[in-house]
Amino acid sequence: MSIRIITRAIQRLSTVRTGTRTPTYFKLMTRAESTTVVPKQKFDSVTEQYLGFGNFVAECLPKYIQKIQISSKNELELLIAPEGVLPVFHFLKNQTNCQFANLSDLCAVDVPQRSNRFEIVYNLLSLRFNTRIRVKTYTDELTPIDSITSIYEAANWYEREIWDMFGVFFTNHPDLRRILTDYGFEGHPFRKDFPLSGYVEVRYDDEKKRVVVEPLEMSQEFRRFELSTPWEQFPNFRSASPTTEEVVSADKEKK
Amino acid sequence: MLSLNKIAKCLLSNSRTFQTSAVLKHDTMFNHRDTKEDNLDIKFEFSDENKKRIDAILAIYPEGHKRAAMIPLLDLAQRQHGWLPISAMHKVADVLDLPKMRVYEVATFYTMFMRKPTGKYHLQVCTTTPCWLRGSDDVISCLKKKLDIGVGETSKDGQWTLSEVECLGACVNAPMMQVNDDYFEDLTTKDVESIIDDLKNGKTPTPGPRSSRYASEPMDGLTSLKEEPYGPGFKVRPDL
Amino acid sequence: MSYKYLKQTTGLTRLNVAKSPHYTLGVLYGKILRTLRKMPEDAAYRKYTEQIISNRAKIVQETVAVEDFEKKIDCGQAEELIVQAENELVLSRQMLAFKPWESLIAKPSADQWSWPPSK
Amino acid sequence: MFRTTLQRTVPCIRLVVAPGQFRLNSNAPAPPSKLEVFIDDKKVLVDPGTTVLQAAALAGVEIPRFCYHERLAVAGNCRMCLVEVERSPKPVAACAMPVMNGWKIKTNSELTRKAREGVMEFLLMNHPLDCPICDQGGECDLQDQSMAFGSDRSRFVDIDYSGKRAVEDKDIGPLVKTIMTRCIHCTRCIRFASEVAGVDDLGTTGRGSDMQVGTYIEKMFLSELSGNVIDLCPVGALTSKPYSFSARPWETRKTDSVDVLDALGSNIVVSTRAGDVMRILPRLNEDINEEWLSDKSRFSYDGLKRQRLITPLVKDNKGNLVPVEWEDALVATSRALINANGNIVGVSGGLSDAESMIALKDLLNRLGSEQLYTEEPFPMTGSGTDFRSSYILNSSISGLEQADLVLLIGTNPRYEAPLLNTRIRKSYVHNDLEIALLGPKVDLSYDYEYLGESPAILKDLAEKRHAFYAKLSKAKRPVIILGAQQFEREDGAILLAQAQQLSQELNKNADKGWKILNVLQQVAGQVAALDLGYKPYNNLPAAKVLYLLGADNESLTKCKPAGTTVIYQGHHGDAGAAIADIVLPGAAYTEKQATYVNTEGRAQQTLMAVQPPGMARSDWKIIRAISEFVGVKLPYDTLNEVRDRLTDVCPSMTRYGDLEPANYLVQASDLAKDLSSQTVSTPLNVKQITLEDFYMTDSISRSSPTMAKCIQAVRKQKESKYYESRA
Amino acid sequence: MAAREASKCATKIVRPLLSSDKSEAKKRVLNLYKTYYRQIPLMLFDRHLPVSKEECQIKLKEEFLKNKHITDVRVIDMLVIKGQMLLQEIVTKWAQDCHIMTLFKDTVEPKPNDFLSKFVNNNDSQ
Repeated sequence: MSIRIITRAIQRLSTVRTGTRTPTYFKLMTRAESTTVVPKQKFDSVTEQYLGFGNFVAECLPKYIQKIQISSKNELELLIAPEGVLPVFHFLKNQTNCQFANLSDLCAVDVPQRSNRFEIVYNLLSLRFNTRIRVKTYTDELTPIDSITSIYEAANWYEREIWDMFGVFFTNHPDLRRILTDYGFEGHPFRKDFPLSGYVEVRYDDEKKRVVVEPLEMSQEFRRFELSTPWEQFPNFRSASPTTEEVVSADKEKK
Repeated sequence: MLSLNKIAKCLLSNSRTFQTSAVLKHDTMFNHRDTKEDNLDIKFEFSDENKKRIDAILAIYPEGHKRAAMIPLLDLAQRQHGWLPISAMHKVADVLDLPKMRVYEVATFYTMFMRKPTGKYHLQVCTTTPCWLRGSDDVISCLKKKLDIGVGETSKDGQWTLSEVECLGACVNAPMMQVNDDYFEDLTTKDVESIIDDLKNGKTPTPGPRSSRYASEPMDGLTSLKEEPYGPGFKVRPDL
Repeated sequence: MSYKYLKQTTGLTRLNVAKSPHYTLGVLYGKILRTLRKMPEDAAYRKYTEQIISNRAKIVQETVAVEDFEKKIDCGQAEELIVQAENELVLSRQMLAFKPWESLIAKPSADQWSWPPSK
Repeated sequence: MFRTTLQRTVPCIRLVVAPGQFRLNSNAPAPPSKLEVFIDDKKVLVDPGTTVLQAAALAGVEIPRFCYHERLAVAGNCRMCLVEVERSPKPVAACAMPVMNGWKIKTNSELTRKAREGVMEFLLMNHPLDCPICDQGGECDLQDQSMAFGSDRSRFVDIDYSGKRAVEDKDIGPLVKTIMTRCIHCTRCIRFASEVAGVDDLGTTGRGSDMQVGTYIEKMFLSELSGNVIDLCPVGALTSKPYSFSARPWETRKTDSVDVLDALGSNIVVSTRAGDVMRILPRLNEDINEEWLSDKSRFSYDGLKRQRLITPLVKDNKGNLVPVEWEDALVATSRALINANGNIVGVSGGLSDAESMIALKDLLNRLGSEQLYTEEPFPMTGSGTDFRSSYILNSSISGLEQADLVLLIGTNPRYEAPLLNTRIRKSYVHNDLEIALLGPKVDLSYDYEYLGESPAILKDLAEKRHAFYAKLSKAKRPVIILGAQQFEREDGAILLAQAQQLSQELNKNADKGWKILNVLQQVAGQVAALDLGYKPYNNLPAAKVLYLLGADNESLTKCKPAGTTVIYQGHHGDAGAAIADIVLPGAAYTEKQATYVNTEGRAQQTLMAVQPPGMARSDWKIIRAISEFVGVKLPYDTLNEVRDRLTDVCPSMTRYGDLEPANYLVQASDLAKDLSSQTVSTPLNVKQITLEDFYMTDSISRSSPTMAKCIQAVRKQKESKYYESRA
Repeated sequence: MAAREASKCATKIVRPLLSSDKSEAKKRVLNLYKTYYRQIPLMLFDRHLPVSKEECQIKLKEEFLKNKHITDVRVIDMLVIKGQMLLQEIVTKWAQDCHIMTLFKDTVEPKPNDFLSKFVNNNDSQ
């Protein structure tokens, strides 16, 4: 989110809150806040509003939402169970207070250490409220995820891309097939266990008069970089891991 | 005006800034370059009497600590030669059986070791605040004019070297200059000229204050300690 | 009705001017509220949605001029409100099937949402 | 010399150098009870005299530093290691401050961080911002620590446009490039030069902001260890000249390996990029090279790219070597071997690895030949090579630190094994080691008692007639190091016998189990060859086929016997290849995984850092391939199988990193008794007397342009007025 | 409710991909095989492939038998999905001749196994 957009969002949110215009949305949020866990950390008002909204969604959909978190200071994330994909997106798109009508991005992350190695990340935009939200869920290599093409048309190619790159199957997708790789390509290149060089190489065979695919043979040494940062030698003086996200609110079981 | 602006700018900006790093400011180099006057072909040997002095100096320091004699020996060499050529440093290293680099380190550290040809008379004018306030600028400009050399330079006849130095500890008699080992204090332009003339004519000017003062007492005579100093036994119990 | 309809366009593609927004909204809000009533009393979704919808329904009912209730609701033009209401209606009906007020369907494994992932 | 200053003028120096850092005399007074200090509220018990920095290291906290180095004296001038100590008014320099009981040290407090930030700021103010063109970039302490501890913004505003402090660069030789403006005056290089290398050529001149590190006069820093200042320099002031602007550390692949250019087997890291060796760095091994590396081992890698044999060559009817395919070369080789009817002589060179030697031995044995030699001589009279203790460095390299007297016979360890010499010097500086030299007078970088160059002195010593014997016999842990090159003399056996006799005599008074006699080998392959049963080359019998496994020895290659087919297998087109009829391109030590046994009998392995160039192959594979063509297929196809065979022959050879001691000193001496009474008259001589002789000793360093430049630099230095000969 | 939770923990209930049990999966595989089999003559008719019908049939059988050890229903389903994808590519002629010929690997030379050929070709890590 660019700074401009954030500022605009802040402006909008603050005017709505303090102004005389219909405060329903934010009234609800404050109420939602009062009934949920009060976070220990102190946040600025925008972040607090995000958090309030997150709690509102979590209160409405306790069946599906596992966790709400704020990352990078002011990005709201809903972490949901994979069973809840359809209800949650129905809710986020159609609920009068949400109206996230725009699916701006849909992608996956491979974390092989986890039992459910794939994280599916949905980025939504509410044009009505000029607000963004990120929804994450998870799956493994074999568990299918419900396609949300019935809710967001935009998900069609994104889901194809995930299928192609990660091998995550989406049920009820109208046309789930490869989108980026070549016909006959085997494997899913964005999986962490897929080698950077791939398994096969392609060349034109003059004799056969066609392109042939052969097992990869590296004629030149693969250029490897050492990526451990040199200043790791002073780990004691590092206050926090830079990648830690700020997790502010626990799951909604407590209610 | 410009500098005032600069200062104002500094004062106005609320954070302290480093305007520049310390560029090399010294007038001598800290690397040796062979020159006509200073190279290894010009040999240096201590004179016989200095050799005796060396023995005396070395005798002060216990075995294993002879390297402590380095500064006295370098000084000796400088007094003998007028300044400190590279071959003299090597000689000192040989005498002390030290690596030559250790001698270079000491010789370059102390600014009073002159590593380039220096005149017979080394005029060192103090320009630190008290002397400066009392007119050291005049002393300098007078010397420059009189000797036709700039600061840090040696006259062509090899007689004079003019240096600006920091406080020599004679602030009460500012302005002052040092000629070789002698302090000349309470200087005026006229005094400077007469000192130089005396030296030129082979006379030895009297060191010390050029004013009417004996030492650093007030200009208009003593204001305290006028009475005779008390003798021994002052205020001692009579039974003692 | 003394209300004289002048609006020619919503300015939004494929969104036509509503002929009688009061009526349409009234019907839709009524349907939504009826659907919501089938949900458990303490369902947060029902609570919040009922509140918004009945609030809106009240405003629509009380206000004669379309522009006025648009301003009061402050969530777009009447036509957009209709779309929102239609969406809400579809949602609420689906919610009956989803039953989202039930307790959490699946707990994540311990390492699922930790970051950076355990080595 | 340095020793005086450290030992006698600063008696408390033993407190400053941490206990355990140097292996000090074991007769040092028993340590008093431990001190209790708290590092960031973590309790640590340390010995008295431990510095704050070392105590913190015990607690697992590494304190940033620039000037402090474990193996050098403490300087305490960079101030980067300032830490807060509770109830101390000022932050203290952790590297120089011994801890007191009950101190509470805060390594990450506000004060500490502020102090570090301030130090960093001052350092950076006088440091050029040329990281993008600096060779140290990516492995620069200043860069790393400014990332970790520096401020994130600059207050430096050059409103006068006067530029930053700048210092002129020094020319200190063909190996070390200086960019003195980058210098932060940590004085590590100076301390290294005077303490470890023993060459007091570097120092600081000037004072205050005029201070600079350099040589003052125009003089090169020529030392056999000069490359180590590159590693020591925390910034980019001293960088490697041959490596300059060629690679960045993060794009190179590092392979742990072992050096073979001298007999010590220093541990190295080979940095490669895209199949090229970019540079060689030392790898820590306390038992061999500590963290130093000699210049030859470090810089002669460019010799690996020149004069290489990259395709098999076979002599055609005109007598010219022509490139052929491997099949043809193998056919030609096998034809020659079969025709020889078992009349084959194999000679292994100094750089040969154990795998290829065992393969050659197996091959030749299968073809009916037992004539396997190493190109380095060793006396076969007396016990010969039967006892391992006769040809290895029995007291081990690190063991020299326990010695109290070293007698060097016919060797110049400074150039034959620079890092062995470093050990002796270390012991000389810290442990009051006494050294005596028998042989030509050379500069060893430390003082020694010169006994003369007549071998008769050795006999006198052995027969207790010499004046020095009194001192020798009093020593509790004496060490005799005999240079292996003396075995090239005809009377080498007598020298060995006399040395053996002398050490037996000394043994009577020495500590129990202390081994006195040591042989310092010259080449990396010799110990493994003798272990594997190769006979030392003294006289070469005539043969139909001469199989040279990397053997380039002059005496061997000078006169090629007529009617002999010479097969040369090796990596460089050197003397051996010149007389060969068939040339088989082998792999150099960076290109193969191979076993070497160093002069103290420690087996180590090199790893493959790059592929052999062109059609060159790993050496044992060539021999294995030949065996199949000859029809006596060797029973190993993989490296592991070769190593199994090695283990069968000599079990110690695959116990990598372990020292395999030998214990038959007495028996060897007894067998050589009748020899020791003979008299020898030719004065002892060594091959490497001055630095000039150090740089080119084998086929790799002979092809290295950098080494050639070094020799030129030494010659140029010798012409300079400022050159001092210290020998 | 609690009992259901407990049973959930005891046996992991997985969401089926396509088939609910093994027999269904088997049916799918057979169906796919048959469709492929029937597609072969059409494919050869449409394209100029340097392979005969028999070769294609052998290849088809080979490709299916390659996975005959797989018992996990979901893995079978996944393979079926991918098989269907390839079939679709063939039928719609998205996949060109060269893509189909990839399956035959007719240009791939087998790697040498004996020491000598490895030595001569230098394709051997230590």
